[in-house]
Amino acid sequence: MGLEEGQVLDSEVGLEVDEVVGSGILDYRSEALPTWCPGCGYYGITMGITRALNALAIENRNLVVVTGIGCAGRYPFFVRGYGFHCVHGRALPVACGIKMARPELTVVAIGGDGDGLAIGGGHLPHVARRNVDVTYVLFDNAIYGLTKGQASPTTPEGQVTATTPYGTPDAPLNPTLLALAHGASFVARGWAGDFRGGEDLMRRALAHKGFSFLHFVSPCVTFDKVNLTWDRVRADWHAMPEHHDPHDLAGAMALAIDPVRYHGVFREEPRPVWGA
Amino acid sequence: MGLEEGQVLDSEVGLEVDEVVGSGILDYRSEALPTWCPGCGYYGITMGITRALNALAIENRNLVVVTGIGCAGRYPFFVRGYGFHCVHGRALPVACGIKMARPELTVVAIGGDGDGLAIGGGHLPHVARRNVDVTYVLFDNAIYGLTKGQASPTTPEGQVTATTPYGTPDAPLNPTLLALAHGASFVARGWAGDFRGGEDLMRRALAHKGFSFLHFVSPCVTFDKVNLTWDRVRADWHAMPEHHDPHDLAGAMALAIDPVRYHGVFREEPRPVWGA
Amino acid sequence: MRSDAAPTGMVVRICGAAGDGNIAAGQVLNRAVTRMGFRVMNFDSYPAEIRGFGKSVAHTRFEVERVWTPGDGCDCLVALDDAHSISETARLRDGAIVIYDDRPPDWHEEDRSVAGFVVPGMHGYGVPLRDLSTLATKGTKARNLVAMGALAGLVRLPADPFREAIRGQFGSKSEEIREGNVRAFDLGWRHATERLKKRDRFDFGLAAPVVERVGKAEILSGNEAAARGCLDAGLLMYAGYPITPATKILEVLAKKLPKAGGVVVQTEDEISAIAHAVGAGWAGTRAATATSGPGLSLMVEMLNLAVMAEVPVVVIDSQRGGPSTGLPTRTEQSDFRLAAHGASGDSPRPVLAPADVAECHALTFKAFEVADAFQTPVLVLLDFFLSNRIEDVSGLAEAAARFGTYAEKRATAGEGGYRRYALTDDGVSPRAVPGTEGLFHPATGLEHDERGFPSYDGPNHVRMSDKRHRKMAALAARWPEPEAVGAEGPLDLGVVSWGSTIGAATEAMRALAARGLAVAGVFPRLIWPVQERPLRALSERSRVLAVVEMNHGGQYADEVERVVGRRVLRVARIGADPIGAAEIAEALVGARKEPGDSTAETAETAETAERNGTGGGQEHGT
Amino acid sequence: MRSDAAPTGMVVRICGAAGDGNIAAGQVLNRAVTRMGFRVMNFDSYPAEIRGFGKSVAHTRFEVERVWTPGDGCDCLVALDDAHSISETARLRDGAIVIYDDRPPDWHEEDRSVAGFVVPGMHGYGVPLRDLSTLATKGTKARNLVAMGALAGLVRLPADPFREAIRGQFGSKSEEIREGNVRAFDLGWRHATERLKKRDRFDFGLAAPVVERVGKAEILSGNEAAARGCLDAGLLMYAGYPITPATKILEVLAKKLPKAGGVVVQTEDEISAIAHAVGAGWAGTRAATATSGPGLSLMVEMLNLAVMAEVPVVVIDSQRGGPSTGLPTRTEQSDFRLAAHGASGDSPRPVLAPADVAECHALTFKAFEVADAFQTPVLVLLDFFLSNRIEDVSGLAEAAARFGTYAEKRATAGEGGYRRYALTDDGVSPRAVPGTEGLFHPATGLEHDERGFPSYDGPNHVRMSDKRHRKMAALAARWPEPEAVGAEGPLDLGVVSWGSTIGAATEAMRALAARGLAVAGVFPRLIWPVQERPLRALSERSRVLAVVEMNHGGQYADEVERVVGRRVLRVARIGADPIGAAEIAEALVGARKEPGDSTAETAETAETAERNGTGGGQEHGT
Ligand SMILES: Cc1ncc(C[n+]2csc(CCOP(=O)(O)OP(=O)(O)O)c2C)c(N)n1
Ligand SMILES: Cc1ncc(C[n+]2csc(CCOP(=O)(O)OP(=O)(O)O)c2C)c(N)n1
Ligand code: SF4
Ligand code: SF4
Ligand SMILES: [Mg+2]
Ligand SMILES: [Mg+2]
Repeated sequence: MGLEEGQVLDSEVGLEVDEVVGSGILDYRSEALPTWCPGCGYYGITMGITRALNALAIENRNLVVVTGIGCAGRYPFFVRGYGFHCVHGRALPVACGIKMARPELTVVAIGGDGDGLAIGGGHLPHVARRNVDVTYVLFDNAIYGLTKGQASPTTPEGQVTATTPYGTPDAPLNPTLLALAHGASFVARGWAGDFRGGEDLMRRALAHKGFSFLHFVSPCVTFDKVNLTWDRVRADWHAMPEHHDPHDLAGAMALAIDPVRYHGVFREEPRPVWGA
Repeated sequence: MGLEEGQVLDSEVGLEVDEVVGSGILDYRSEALPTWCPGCGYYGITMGITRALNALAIENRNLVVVTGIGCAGRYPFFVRGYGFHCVHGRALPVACGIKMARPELTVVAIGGDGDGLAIGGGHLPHVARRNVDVTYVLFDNAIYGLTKGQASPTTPEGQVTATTPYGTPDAPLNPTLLALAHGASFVARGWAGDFRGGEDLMRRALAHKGFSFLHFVSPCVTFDKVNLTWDRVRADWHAMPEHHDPHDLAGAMALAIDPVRYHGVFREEPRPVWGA
Repeated sequence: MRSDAAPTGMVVRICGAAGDGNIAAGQVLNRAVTRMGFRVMNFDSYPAEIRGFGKSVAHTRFEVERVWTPGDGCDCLVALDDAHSISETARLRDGAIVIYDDRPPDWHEEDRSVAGFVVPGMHGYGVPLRDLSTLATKGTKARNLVAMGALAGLVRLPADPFREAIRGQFGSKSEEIREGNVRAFDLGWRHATERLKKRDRFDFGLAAPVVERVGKAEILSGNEAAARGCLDAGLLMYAGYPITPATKILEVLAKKLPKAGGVVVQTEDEISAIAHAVGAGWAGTRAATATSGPGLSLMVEMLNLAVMAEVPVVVIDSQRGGPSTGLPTRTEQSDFRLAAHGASGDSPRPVLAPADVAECHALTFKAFEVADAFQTPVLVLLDFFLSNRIEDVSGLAEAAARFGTYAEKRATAGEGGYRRYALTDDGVSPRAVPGTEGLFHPATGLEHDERGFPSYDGPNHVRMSDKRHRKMAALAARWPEPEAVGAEGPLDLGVVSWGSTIGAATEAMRALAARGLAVAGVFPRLIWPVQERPLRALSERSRVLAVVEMNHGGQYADEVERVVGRRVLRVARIGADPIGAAEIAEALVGARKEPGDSTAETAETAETAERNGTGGGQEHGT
Repeated sequence: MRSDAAPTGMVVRICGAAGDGNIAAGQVLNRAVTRMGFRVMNFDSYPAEIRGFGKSVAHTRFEVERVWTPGDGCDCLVALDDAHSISETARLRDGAIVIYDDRPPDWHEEDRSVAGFVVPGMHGYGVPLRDLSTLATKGTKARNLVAMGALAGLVRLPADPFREAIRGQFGSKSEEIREGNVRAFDLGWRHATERLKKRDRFDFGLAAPVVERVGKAEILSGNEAAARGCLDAGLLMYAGYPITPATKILEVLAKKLPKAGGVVVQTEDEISAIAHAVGAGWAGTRAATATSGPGLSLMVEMLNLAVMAEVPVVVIDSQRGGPSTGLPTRTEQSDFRLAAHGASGDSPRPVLAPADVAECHALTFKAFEVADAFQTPVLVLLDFFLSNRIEDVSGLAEAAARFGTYAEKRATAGEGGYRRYALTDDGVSPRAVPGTEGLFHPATGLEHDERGFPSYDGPNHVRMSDKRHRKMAALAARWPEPEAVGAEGPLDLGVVSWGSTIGAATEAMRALAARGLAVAGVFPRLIWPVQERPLRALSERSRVLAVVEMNHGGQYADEVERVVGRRVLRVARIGADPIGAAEIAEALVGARKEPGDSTAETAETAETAERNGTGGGQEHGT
């Protein structure tokens, strides 16, 4: 199913000023302005996340955002709350340490596709199987943004990048499928253009007890002119089939490998939560 | 389907002496005797591997076995050929470096469940998606053997181990499913008791062009008295349903999460091989 | 040779193969002599392979006075397995005792019993170990306790503490087994007292020594003591990954920490372990991890983040033989450089090194204080020897109560403008943790301004780098300076050592002092940053300055040389066993007697030998 | 001030915001002056954030003689953006030129044009950059080339090399763009020669200098030169993970290595990168990886495996500001400790540090030779400054042809009994690689016997450890000792420096020599192990011995102090920009003039300042 008219928003700039100011979402903004490129999909994801925090009235003092390194990794500087900008790939284990030590905190970990799936890829399976109650948001732009346009684990085969002048030789990973295979108890997919949908997924992820994995697809307007362009991302995405049962793992995995890229909740399955 | 009479063999000691001496498999043995505990499942896996090497007449000078650390990691000392006993968790990337540099070599990487799925777990997805032409054999005894009995990524929830005196709190990973989700082009499961089956799987894995992943389940008789005992492992295992099509990824994943633990080839799919 | 002195203690080695029960027998001995009031040090050696073929030795030294080392040589060999015990006879001192089964196993090649190796000057006692065991328990398994009985009877140690020790040791077993073992002990005891003709000089007269102690005596390994230090310090989050010789710390805490309200997680690797600990430390709880060299190597990047983001966290490194996977079950002190210098950029962080089991407790505890007070990762260096050796310790609780002298600077409230990394005199800034209203801020591994936001400005980088170094200077100023022990005034020999080698160096110094040399030593426990004054002071009054440690060529000696501005004598050796007091004494006295008598020359010689790769120290090439 | 000498070169800074084309203009300038025969050094600064807001500066220095640094100060500021350029005027030297748009952008706050900051002693030239650009190309984008034309016309550099350079630079663009750009240059040139009234002293008289060169001159960055060094050395396998400032090496090799028959893999992280390289190196091909501090931290364990298993592999570390993520786009030399000492166990391995772009090529090449000859990992330390600065270099191919002096010990055949780790005089054992018949053996990170099988035996461990250290001693003996440059005989000042700072130290030394001081320097390229003799020799004839480097307090100075046995003057500072020659000269001369005139005291002062965290070096606190 296609997107409704008006549902698509490249960045929060598209919101009515009244809506922004009146909503309270500015309470989740730090004094620093985001340093992302104009047109970057991360603004849209941020809007969804921020609205969800606001909607759930998460107290700023109990909000912790943990990241690795990358454009996505800059997130902690833009949020009003506590932030930990760690080293490349280690957002998840640091976030888990925080949550284990201080269960009353709301811990959100954020990472790029390189940060989370390449250098940090070894942690995801274990956080998922432990079912630690943190929310992980993967900002997947299928490229290394901060280091200026090298291939990432989700760059499609054949794409020319700064490090793959003859085309990327490797098949891309499927982040949604990975999270399912690792046993994550909540797995969803969204995209940067739909901040209302993003808000909804983020609300459900935050409300979920245990590990939640959110895969957001997002254009890098600066270093990817061919793959995840706004037009292509918009055209590629489809709503989750109504009949999908989020307790059905095999079904979720089958949907995850479907060439049609669905968005919505793939899995939501109660499981014992670590430490609870 | 159960096992046939006489098909089960706890270790090579059970083979007729004539069969061993006459077969040529001793040509793949180094001067050092394996230092595994009597009754360890690794003897059975080794027999399968050795027979496959012999059957395919791999030249010793072109045989390279690469491991990380662990009881399984000791393998290079027992093989006649070139061996590299690396550091914990890094068998795969070292093996890939060797293969990329010297494509004419037959490169087999071996690791325990801790070595391959815990500390080394970050490498598997990328080797699989790159489809580097190495064979990886996971010796899965669901325990840390060499360090004397701590929980591993495949230890079942609730099992008491040296580091989990109140029962392992984490859900285990499913190695076969992981390899499938990572996109490995050959995925199979076997077990230590069936060295003829192991030989067959290993032959197919070695013959496969691209990355092959072999998951062997194996009792640790010294540090696991409750989970993967010989009796339980034998009882638990079933032959792959005849109708399974190894090109059907969704079907393979559904089989991999089936409570009935099948053994055989889950996936065998031609894909472009790295560097070829 | 100590033949003319009444015994004040002895070194006992119980040798066997896996399943012979020698390690259990050693534990019974430890418990029993501790109950009597002796001071104890026990350091067993296990076979290297999992399947436990090969020799293992339970080694216990007990003395009336505080024991610093497992002792050179051996006063009593208990042979539970003849084949393995034969090579052990080489260690026996003049006048030593050998206890062996009087019916050697008939499968013995060439019928070689250890009895054949009892040469004049030693005293061999054949005891029917198997027979008496069978009599007591209907099996041969209890021959280890028969042997303990024989030993106790022979050297006239009181039997009751042994009986209690056996009941304690086998407390979880059935009464039948427990009492069977006591019976085995008793049969051995009676055999020794009634049948053996005593020829040796070890007679403790059945009397227990009286020793002043603070608090209850306990038998602990270094790893257990370190774990206890964590618990006493209020650890709330421990993340670990198994690795020899540190695994035990994880195993002990996995059992005990949940009961104390904390959490333990076994992570997927060491990077994740320290990341969990850094997260928890940043969140305001006391957090730790422990590992060995290969694991510490993997932690380098995260440790560095903790330095930059100023996160308190404790990292215990139990060193083993290196480099790389090295010798996992052999001791060495070769991770100093990695601990002190293993970081990209200029990244100062403290390193502590305990000298004995009690200090494993105390310095681990102090590490948490230092981490919190200076907002820094703190490394604690144990080693295989320290982790695994067992000592009687007492007064741990009392010691713990005395700690807490370093105050934390916590920011408790505030309205905007909070500067998490405010520049202060000592470099320590008031710290707020998540959950605090109004003190929101980011932490980062990027260079940052006082508020925590990234800054690539040059002068800011200098100010922040200075701040981080100032914290270390403040620590070095506040940590008590190590006092020189030994002679006053001008010295023939100054000795510097650190960590588990301090014990052997101390005993060596005493031996040299007894031989008339003017010797003193400085033994820092804060090994990085270096407190320079005491080292310089020692150097100034020492004709020869020696640095004793267990690595190739002297890692700490490099620092000492730089600080004192002269060449030092490097008594540095690697190998399988901990360096012994006699070995050190010999190296030191050798240096002192060096012809030419010039400090510089002496040192140069040692130095050159080292550079040529003939092995550290002088006579320690092998 | 150099007002009375005819110009031999100049320092030009072209300042603008993203999109102003200043970096491209700088590249045209580099190419043009190189064609004329000048020696060139270019070091641009970019904005820190991806989205490229903020100032960027193209910095080019050209001189008739070899250029060692980007130069202190600035002779010509080309302002493409007034707002960003204003702060740049602070750098201008007496007599400098400022070229700016004579129609300041009307949106300017308070109408502040850079023209208002051209103070007496400087020469401002307003040029209608926008207008002439529009005339030439129908757009304002070519005003960067108008400015180049104005500059060339003004200082009378020949126009043809510029035109060629423009055509080369825009070779891939349409002819319309290319020729439009040439037109823009020409209009600028004509404006300067016909309309401007020349007041400054820079007049090159349209003549090109004649410089003797070996081979063809090329314009290369340090990273490009290092990549070329890899290719020339016969690299066959490169594994890398992107990280600033090393990414370019991966990007260049990704393009070029496949064409040379090798393979490049971008791995999932740095551990995997070095693991791939170690695998390939072990398999007998030349293999490498490159990274920066955070990545090198992750490589520590694998590097150590390569030491233990004796695997040749080359690791390039381009240092950046630290610790931790630090300052990714700022230069620093603070990974020395990690490179030399970052290993568990005793783990010696060589570290090389090139001084300039040509040496990035040469030493990377040599690193492969050393790795193969001594069967060891070899580290090559670049830094942000060296990686990104651009120099004209020539004779690379000729230089490469001269290498190959270290022979490999390959085992070529054998029947059983092959000892991969045979003990030899120089520690190097004949090596067999997979594929060789009959020389089967295991490699391992465990300590091992001569055949490669694990051994936990003490004496074997000593022998093998000695062997590994012996290899380093053999290397130190065979690597040419650095010769002292500068004055002979007794010195007022001895200078030691390494890596990218050697250039500035050299210029500083020359300046001091010109002022009558007796100065000489020793600049090792093999920085670990330390070749001690030349350092001692320099120290012995120096009243003050200084160590110059870019880190906090002196990492290499620690080693030098230990070796020479005295305190040294630490000229060590961190910050955003590379340390300059004038800054160094000032610090050195300050030290020399120190009252009291006692070496020890002088050094002590610097030392104490550093310890107190007031910043390394003397006047370099900020
Ligand atoms: C250990 C380490 N390796 C490499 C880097 C360099 N680095 C910084 S961000 C990054 C990748 C960024 O890509 P991604 O994670 O996809 O985030 P994005 O910028 O696209 O949001 C890399 C390789 C680093 N900082 N640390
Ligand atoms: C970096 C590092 N961390 C930890 C260890 C200790 N270690 C050795 S083997 C091992 C795990 C062994 O378990 P597994 O991989 O399942 O192999 P198994 O012994 O069961 O065959 C561990 C944790 C190590 N050698 N290196
Ligand atoms: S580089 Fe790409 S991902 Fe990074 S801020 Fe710019 S558009 Fe976004
Ligand atoms: S400990 Fe377990 S896995 Fe290791 S050799 Fe013994 S039985 Fe096998
Ligand atoms: Mg990305
Ligand atoms: Mg295992």
